[in-house]
Amino acid sequence: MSVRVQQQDFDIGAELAALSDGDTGIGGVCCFTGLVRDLHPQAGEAAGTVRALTLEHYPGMTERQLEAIETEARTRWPLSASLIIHRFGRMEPGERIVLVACASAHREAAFDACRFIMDWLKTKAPFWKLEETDRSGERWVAARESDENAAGRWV
Amino acid sequence: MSVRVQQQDFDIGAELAALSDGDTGIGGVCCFTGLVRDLHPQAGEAAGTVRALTLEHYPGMTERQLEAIETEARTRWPLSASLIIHRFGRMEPGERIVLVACASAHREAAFDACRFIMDWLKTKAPFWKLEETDRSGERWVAARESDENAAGRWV
Amino acid sequence: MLKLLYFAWLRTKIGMAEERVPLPAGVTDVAGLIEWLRGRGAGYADALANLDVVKVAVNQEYVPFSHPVTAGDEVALFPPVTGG
Amino acid sequence: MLKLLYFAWLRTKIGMAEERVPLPAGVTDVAGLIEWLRGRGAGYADALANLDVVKVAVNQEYVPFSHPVTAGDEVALFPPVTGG
Repeated sequence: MSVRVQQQDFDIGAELAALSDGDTGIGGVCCFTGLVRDLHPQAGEAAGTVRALTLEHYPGMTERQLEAIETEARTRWPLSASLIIHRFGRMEPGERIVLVACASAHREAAFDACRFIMDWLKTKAPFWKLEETDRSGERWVAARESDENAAGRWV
Repeated sequence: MSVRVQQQDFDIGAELAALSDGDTGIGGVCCFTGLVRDLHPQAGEAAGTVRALTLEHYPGMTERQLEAIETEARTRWPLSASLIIHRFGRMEPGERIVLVACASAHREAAFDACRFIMDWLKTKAPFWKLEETDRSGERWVAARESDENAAGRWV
Repeated sequence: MLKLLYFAWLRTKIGMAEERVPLPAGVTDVAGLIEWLRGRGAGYADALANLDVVKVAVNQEYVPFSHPVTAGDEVALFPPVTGG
Repeated sequence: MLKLLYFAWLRTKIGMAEERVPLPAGVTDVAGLIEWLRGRGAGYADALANLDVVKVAVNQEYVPFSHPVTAGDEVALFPPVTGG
């Protein structure tokens, strides 16, 4: 069980190996990686118009919220191991922003817990995205109703 | 879009990097890795009793089935890229058996498609597991009703 | 000729992975082929005793027992799959 | 004293990330604090004009506008989150 909030990139292969190494009761690992996209469909920007994102966060509260989300996931599903890494700072399209990985004896639990963590993280973890776009300059990304709906599914 | 059936292990980090590199329209990648467990709960074996698995498959039909499953997933969800790697041969607890990865602009599509492929693969791809256990010697693993139910959810 | 393939415990019970046989007289579908195979020996009869746990592919596609079998076909018999 | 934190566009509209202020007279909850902040200048009033898009954390936990505010609290105001 581990939460990391960091500026630097991460190595998915190494993280997943560390997550499951030595625990031969694990049957499956579900892992989600979020990447910086070069477009922001909600705002009507065409592909290629987002030059970079800057992720701002609330040091202290971010870690507490991510730990609470991970704890909730481990209450709901029988996980052998879990990991949340979320980056902050400036990133360009194609860069990794977030990694969530859940290991369990059962694939259903691994899939459900990973998706639950991503859904809750999207609506509860105090991060904010500032986009640099060709057309509009800098713009704070607005929260999406679809993320609220996805998070509400787990209540 | 890619399907590989192979004896050798795979490098998750390298595979995921190759999947998304150069496509900055990808917002998320969902990836599932199946590992050899050292126990088989259905058969009442205690932890540590499975020494190894041997995966037998039907060369030719396996690739056709995996390609058909991947094609079906890409019909149902807007995927930017997808990958299925399934190993055959003898593997010990902790070794990787299968990798499914789906990349999309949207995390919902990536999660759904990855889970769909795993569920269908479990019931349609012609692989069979032979377990070596401490208590019972060699035994062919029986199909699980829960896998049939999981696959049926997507009809 | 038919190309017959057996996998997993059907293979071990029958005692071989693959054989080639002429299309048996009177056999027109998978059900008929299985009935004919059951008469070839105890291993076949044992392997094909419970068709609830036997799946069939003709030319590498899943088919029901009512599917036709014709000369040149590749017919595979195997248990429900357990990969992943 | 109160420690006040502003994030994202609340920070840019208010023009600072953090400030320390004495607990204002008569302020007992978040709603009262926001009302008081609105009177401190155009940047504050603009940032806090639409409370539908303002979230509050007191001592790093999400709270409703009715939550009490007492001396020593860390109060953060920010827009709905957009990480992940």
